[in-house]
Amino acid sequence: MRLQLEPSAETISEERIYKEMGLTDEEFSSVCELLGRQPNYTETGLFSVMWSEHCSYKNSKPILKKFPVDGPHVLQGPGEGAGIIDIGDEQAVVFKIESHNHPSAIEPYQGAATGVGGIIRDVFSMGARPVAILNSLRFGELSNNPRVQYLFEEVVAGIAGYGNCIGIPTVGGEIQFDPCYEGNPLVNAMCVGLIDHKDIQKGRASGIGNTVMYVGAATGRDGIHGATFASEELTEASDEKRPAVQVGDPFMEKLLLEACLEVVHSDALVGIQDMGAAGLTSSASEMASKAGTGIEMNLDLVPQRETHMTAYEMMLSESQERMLLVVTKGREQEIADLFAKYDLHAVSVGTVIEEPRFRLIHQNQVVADVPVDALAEDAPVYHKPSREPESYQHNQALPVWTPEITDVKETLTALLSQPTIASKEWVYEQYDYMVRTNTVVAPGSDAAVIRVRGTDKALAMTTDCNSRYLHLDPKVGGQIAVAEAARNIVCSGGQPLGITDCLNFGNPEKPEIFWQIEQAADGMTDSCNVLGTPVIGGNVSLYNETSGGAVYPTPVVGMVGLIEHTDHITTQTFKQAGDSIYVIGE
Amino acid sequence: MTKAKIYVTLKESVLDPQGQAVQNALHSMSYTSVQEVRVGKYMEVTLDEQGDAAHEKIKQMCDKLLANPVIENYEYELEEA
Amino acid sequence: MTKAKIYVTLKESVLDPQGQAVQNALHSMSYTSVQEVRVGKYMEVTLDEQGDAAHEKIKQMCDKLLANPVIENYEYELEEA
Amino acid sequence: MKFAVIVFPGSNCDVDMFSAVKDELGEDAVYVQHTDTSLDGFDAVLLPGGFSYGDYLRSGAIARFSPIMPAVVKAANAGKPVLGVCNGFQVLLEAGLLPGAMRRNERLKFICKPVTLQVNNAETMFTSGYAQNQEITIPVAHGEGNYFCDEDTLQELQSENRIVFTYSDNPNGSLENIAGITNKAGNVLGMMPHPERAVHTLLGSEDGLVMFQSILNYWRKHHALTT
Ligand SMILES: Nc1ncnc2c1ncn2[C@@H]1O[C@H](COP(=O)(O)OP(=O)(O)O)[C@@H](O)[C@H]1O
Repeated sequence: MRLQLEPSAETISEERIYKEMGLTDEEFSSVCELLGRQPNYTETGLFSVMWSEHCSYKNSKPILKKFPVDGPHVLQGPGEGAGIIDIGDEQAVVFKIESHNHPSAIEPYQGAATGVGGIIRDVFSMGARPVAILNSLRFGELSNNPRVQYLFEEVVAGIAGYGNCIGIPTVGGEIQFDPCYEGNPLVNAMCVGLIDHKDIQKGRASGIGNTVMYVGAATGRDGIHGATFASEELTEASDEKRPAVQVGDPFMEKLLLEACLEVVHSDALVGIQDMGAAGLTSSASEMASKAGTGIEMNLDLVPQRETHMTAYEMMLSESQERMLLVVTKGREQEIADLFAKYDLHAVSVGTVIEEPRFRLIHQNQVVADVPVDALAEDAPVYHKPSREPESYQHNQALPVWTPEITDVKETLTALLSQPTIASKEWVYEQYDYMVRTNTVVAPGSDAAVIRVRGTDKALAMTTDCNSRYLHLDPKVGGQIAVAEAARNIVCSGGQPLGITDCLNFGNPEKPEIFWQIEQAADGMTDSCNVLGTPVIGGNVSLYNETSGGAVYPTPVVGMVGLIEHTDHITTQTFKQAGDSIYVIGE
Repeated sequence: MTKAKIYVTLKESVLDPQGQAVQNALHSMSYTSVQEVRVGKYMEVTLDEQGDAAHEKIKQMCDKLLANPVIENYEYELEEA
Repeated sequence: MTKAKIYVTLKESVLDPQGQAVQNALHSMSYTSVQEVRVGKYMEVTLDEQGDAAHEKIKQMCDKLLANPVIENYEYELEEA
Repeated sequence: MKFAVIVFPGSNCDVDMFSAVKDELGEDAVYVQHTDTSLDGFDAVLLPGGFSYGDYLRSGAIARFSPIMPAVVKAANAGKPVLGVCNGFQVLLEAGLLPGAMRRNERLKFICKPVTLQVNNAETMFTSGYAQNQEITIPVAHGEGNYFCDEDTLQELQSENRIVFTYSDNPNGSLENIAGITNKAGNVLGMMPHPERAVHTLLGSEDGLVMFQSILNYWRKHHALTT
């Protein structure tokens, strides 16, 4: 047996080992205060992931507050796995976008694939059937750059590999190439699902004495500290720090998906949540915190892929394709039998307790015992200083440039041959955009359209953001991003319902970057208010910087619209010679 | 001429869904004595160089293209061809 | 316990698109001395049996599942584990 | 007419097959799980597309050992129509119900798009609704559709008129542009393109529906004779 000597609580404090895990001195003292003592190694690990930007939004909370989140049709705003909007007939649409930028920079195929896997779990953990996947991608300049070409090709293959295998159509997206993304590509994946109101699930660990069950892939040492890693700049040293890369298993996820969509119909199920960033730690502590309960888990019972795993490793692992369930006491076998039909093992790993504590047992010892809310609620919130960059006034002062076009044909060809503008057929031909035969408008038009079977309705969906506008003026660019998405929806025949967003920015500790985030959010908020499209969820990806600097501000907007009748669906192409052409707008 | 036989395997801690699926299939075909299956790649590269020069080239190719150092390990053997 | 190392290769007569692609990539990376590349699978199967019994089992598994006789050949080596 | 839609773990065009039969053709369809062992009472067997067992190892390789497969073989031997589409085709190849094997697409990429097929044999129970040499539009969506067989097999397929569909513009490198073949008896058809995705104008083409109608017509005639 491997005797892993973990540093003692004293050593962690004296040698400031918490810093390597991503906690600052102040944060560490708050942890000590909340606990009334110094945390041990496992506990320090729990706090470091839960208080990372990725899990706690400690830097972005003040910004997210700006967004309008309510609307007459909103059934679930930000806070759960994904947001939900009513579409009538007791049905609703569920959607969310998420980034997988850093993992994709390191291992593009698996990074993109697991990004897709993660967002799909977010949607089906709400009880919804995923009906479509979209993405939004940013890379450096394509020409003469083998590394960028490699990243591009592998990211697309990874998205295709996962989505095609699990059998959810990838129906749309966008791709931009610009030097600012060279060292730090952006890979955002969005999933859209459909649900009947009665099936809506909440990730809550309610009911003292109920059982916590674990389903899906066994836990390995992959992705340990992934959430912390995602909350730092990529540097040369990232290579060494980096955790074992997670490999996606779409086949496993397909089984999980079908089984979970069956289990939501069982009244033995109390709560369900996927294990995303910070794995077992975040799913368990968040479920308990939301329910005002506590959780006690016995880690010896956690399915393990590798031998001699420590509590720290199990709690921080980000192995993919895992779900956590809370089940009515006494009905565990029923649930296990249901999963067994899909060749999956559901195992009991813990209990909901009254005391609001997060308590972990490993090899007959209590290895962590901390207040649940301290982990899930009490992360610090920072109001970072913000400063207008000097370049901004300079840009504003520039005279408006009007292009002089001498040869229209030449200019048009030059534009169309820009990778960012050119047809993306090479990309979307690799995606099975038709599986499940609901795709009425395939990639290549404005928004994609998915019909809602059994009704005459359809959903239009799109992802949009032109970061070059945001680079010049983040507020106006933010307005434009939302407006562009809305135009795409409307052009397809849909009424915009709401948005999900992924805020991809540089290091928020730099005042100029924080200013960009604020401005962009203000701009997006303006458009959302005007268009009546609330923000029902999203994701924040900060620290998108390499030695070359920060990426352009890139708040990707994912929008879904409702098409009341399938005969309202419109596509982009000219239909026949002799039809009139109109230009609308300014 | 040299023929290089190259074995590319997933690193220990990296999940191997293929291996897992094959193992399950073997179990359900009642080969229950199977303890573990790992699936990797096998490549044969024939090249003009010989001896040290061949070693050097093959190593470079593995590092640059044939194996993905983030998740894979490789080994190779050379044979005169 | 035995560890079987199994190599599955495409038959000579079967065109290997993957091998071709790797070869082209190597050429464009200026490894022009590469004459041929074939890509196959490498599997490690650990099983309880030993000696002849292990041989027998592994052969069966290859014939039935691990290789497709229409397009593939296989070879294996056994190692005590 | 009663169709069985076989569901393997990882099948994902099962729903599409089912609704092509039920909603568009208007006949009875029932999902049959891979763990079942009987297909008694079914008039036709459909093996849908998808990624059975993740397509790990080789596509279709693991699925062909499912408990349901002996019943599929039995149905095939009894002369019932057995249609394998995409992954279903791969399973039929692995199971030896059809000759040959699939390699990865020539360009090594998954490819999803509508393609033009030529109907080379309009006299099978699956294609009687088409005209000989008719061009039809049906989507493909696969990463391993590059059909291969040896010389002898190819000659046999050709001389027995068993190459039912060929690609007008070969998307995957398949031998002799082969898109679909039957067994000797003509009651087992494997094809890479997805007829079940071309059954409604909303989906862009109805050319696939003709195949399901052909099966139904064959069955009606046959059924009228035997009962
Ligand atoms: N990464 C991608 N994944 C899937 N589809 C994409 C992707 N990028 C672009 N597309 C599709 O290609 C079409 C054109 O995209 P784009 O060039 O961004 O046009 P637009 O500016 O009109 O949105 C759209 O239908 C879009 O959904």
